[in-house]
Amino acid sequence: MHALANPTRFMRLAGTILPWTIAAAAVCLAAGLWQALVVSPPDYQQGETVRIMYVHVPSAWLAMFIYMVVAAGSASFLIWKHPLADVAAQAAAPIGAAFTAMALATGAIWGQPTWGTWWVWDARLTSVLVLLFLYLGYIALVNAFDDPERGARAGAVLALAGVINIPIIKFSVDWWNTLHQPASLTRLDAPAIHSSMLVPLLLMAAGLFMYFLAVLIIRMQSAMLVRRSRALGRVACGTAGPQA
Amino acid sequence: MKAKHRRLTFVGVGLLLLAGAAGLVLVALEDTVVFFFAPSDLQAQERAPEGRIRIGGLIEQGSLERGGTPIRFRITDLKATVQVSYRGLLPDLIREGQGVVASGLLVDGLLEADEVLAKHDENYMPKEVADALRRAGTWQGGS
Amino acid sequence: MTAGAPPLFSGEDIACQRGGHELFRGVGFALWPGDALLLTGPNGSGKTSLLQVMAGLRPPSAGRLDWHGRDIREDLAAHAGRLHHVGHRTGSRAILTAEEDLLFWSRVRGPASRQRCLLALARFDLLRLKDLPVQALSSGQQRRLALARLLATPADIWLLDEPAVGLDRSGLASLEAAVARHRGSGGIAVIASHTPVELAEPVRGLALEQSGERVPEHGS
Amino acid sequence: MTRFFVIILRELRIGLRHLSDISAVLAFFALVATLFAFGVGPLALGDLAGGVLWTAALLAAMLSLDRLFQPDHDDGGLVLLVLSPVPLELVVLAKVIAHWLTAGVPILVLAPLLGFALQLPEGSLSGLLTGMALGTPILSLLGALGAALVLGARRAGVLTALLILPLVIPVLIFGVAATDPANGAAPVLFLAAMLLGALALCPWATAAALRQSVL
Repeated sequence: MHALANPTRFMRLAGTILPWTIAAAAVCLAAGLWQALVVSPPDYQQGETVRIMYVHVPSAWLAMFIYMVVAAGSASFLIWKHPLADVAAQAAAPIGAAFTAMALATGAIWGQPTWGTWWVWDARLTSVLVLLFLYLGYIALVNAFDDPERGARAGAVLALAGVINIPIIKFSVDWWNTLHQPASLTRLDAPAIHSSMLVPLLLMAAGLFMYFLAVLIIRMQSAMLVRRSRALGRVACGTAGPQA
Repeated sequence: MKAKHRRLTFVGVGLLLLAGAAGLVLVALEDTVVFFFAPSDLQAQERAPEGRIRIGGLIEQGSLERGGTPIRFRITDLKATVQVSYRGLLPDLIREGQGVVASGLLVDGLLEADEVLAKHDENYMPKEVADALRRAGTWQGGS
Repeated sequence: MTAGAPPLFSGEDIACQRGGHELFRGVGFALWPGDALLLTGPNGSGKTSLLQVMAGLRPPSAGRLDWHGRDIREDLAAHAGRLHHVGHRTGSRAILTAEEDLLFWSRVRGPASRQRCLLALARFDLLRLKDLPVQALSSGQQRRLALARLLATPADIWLLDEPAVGLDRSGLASLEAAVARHRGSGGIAVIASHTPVELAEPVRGLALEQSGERVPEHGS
Repeated sequence: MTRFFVIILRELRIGLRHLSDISAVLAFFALVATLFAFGVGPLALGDLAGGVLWTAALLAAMLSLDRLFQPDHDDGGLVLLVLSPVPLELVVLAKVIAHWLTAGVPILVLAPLLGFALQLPEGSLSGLLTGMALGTPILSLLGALGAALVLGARRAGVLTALLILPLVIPVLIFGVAATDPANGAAPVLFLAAMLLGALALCPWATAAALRQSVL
């Protein structure tokens, strides 16, 4: 079985790297915010309002990345019965939902001064909103069953079915002439973003990613403890017969 | 083997359907620009679409009259232009040469816009760098 | 039962996990045409789960099951085609009449004919009730309708989970006769039943112990 | 293939015996549409009518989703369907077709009548019908996935709506766009593309959800 599959080994490993992720998150976020809000210059077109980008873009990236984590966890739980996979997926989903909400909120705040509107029904914004509903649907579905394993399986199928939405978000800006501008970083030619702005963006992305890792580990640890106490409860109430 | 045979047919049918779906999407994209029309699209269509429409393009240099109300400007895609009149306050990003999407009622060639949105391109750079590039003539982005 | 021939339906070292804890481990069986296997064990020992594993509904957490020496999970649909599974619930739809329900399930499963369905209903003394909607039948009569399905279309393996629940004397007799005829024609029957069901010898037994609850060991 | 039609026939036979289910869907559709008319005032509806009709049709279709798999789950028939020689994906497709015939088509028939009641602009009737002819099967397909996922869950009805309505937003957007002739053929093409996509993905995902619910 895969090394990480053994819950004990995972708990020990998680315990050791947790403090490092928390430290890395703190450092990156501090440096990132300092760069983003103070050091980096205003944009040639948008002036100061561009600073919202340093939160909006990383949270949008993470919103999509975390959904892939949930989908990957769901696939390995359904197909390979990996014991930790559903724990990881269920631990990651609420964090992903939070980042999606943040991406939508900062997007709207950024949109008002620059586009002239809080919200407009176009392909990119709609598909990100659908992503938020997918997260909320997943969380609701997983908790809607009395038997946690049953909920985990149902949620896993939903998460996999929802994966189709991720490419739609990614390419929505290219397929439709949407109001949302095309990708700045992943352009084929040189990235259209100046290094003085790229550095804070990447720092913020790293910081938020580390934050996600730290919170994910904490949530997984507590989920494992709950699962263990439930198992102990079963033993305590005498369902355990002679140890075969 | 029966099971493999059946699984292959399912995957095959699935892929066929998805290919059909992708094909339809591509055809639909050619047909009309879902979010907005470019000025040259309007010229191309025999009958000018009546009722609410959205037009997107750049604000033609020198066509922006910000003084009175309504604010008047022309949207161009360097091939054709549309005269727009707009009652309301423009977002602070709007300048000549700036990408914009205006939606409203098209009345014999004049767009009575009730909503003007700035279309921001994907370039981010400090002001000095933009000016330097423009002086070097390698790039004619918005002002 | 020819001792030399390989078993028709067999399983070794089968384990089953439900809700994170293990129900049973190391379970094995070997059955030849005409055999009957009686599953015994206290409530919660995993009899129903073992039957689901045998039907291919539930993947075992360890071990394998073979039909003619080939793993049943290679082609679950084909495996499902060669068995009948009668569970706790009857599977009949309340609004349909007994005949309509039986006809439906036999048409979905295999080569079916109205004649064979009527014969199956007669075997379980349901012929006079065939035009009654299922909701009008008593639970015992609905249980017989579910059992009638065994006769309506042919199958090599019968997996019966508490088939005798709610049956009266004559219902039990019809069930026992049906199982005897099925075994006589080379079929295999696996029965989990607390109420005693009279089976002609030889009868193989498989006892599942109290579900051994081993808490997955954790470092602190 | 006959087994495929045997399943559809059973579902239709059950559907016709529960006529009250179909009339409930239609009554709800008409009710929601007229509520909008009273709320917004019939004269002001004008080009809102397309949106109102589509939203009401969507909600009405949601109502009838629980009879797709819930009865089979309760009476144990689902296990027999999973164990039947008919591939589960085809069983799902058969049930979706039966649901579309007993819920989608009645909505399709009632929509133009309600359209007149809501003063739907003359030109948009054909767009409404083609849009709904493509949209209602998508609702049945996505609805089947939602219904299968919530089998055995608490508050299954609310949960199905929570899962499915977000996925149906694009159908609503293009469906309403199809009622406005100014948008040309693009919306109908998008709806057709979504139908093909749903046909490719939903039966597979629904079958996976059903297999999980039987364990």
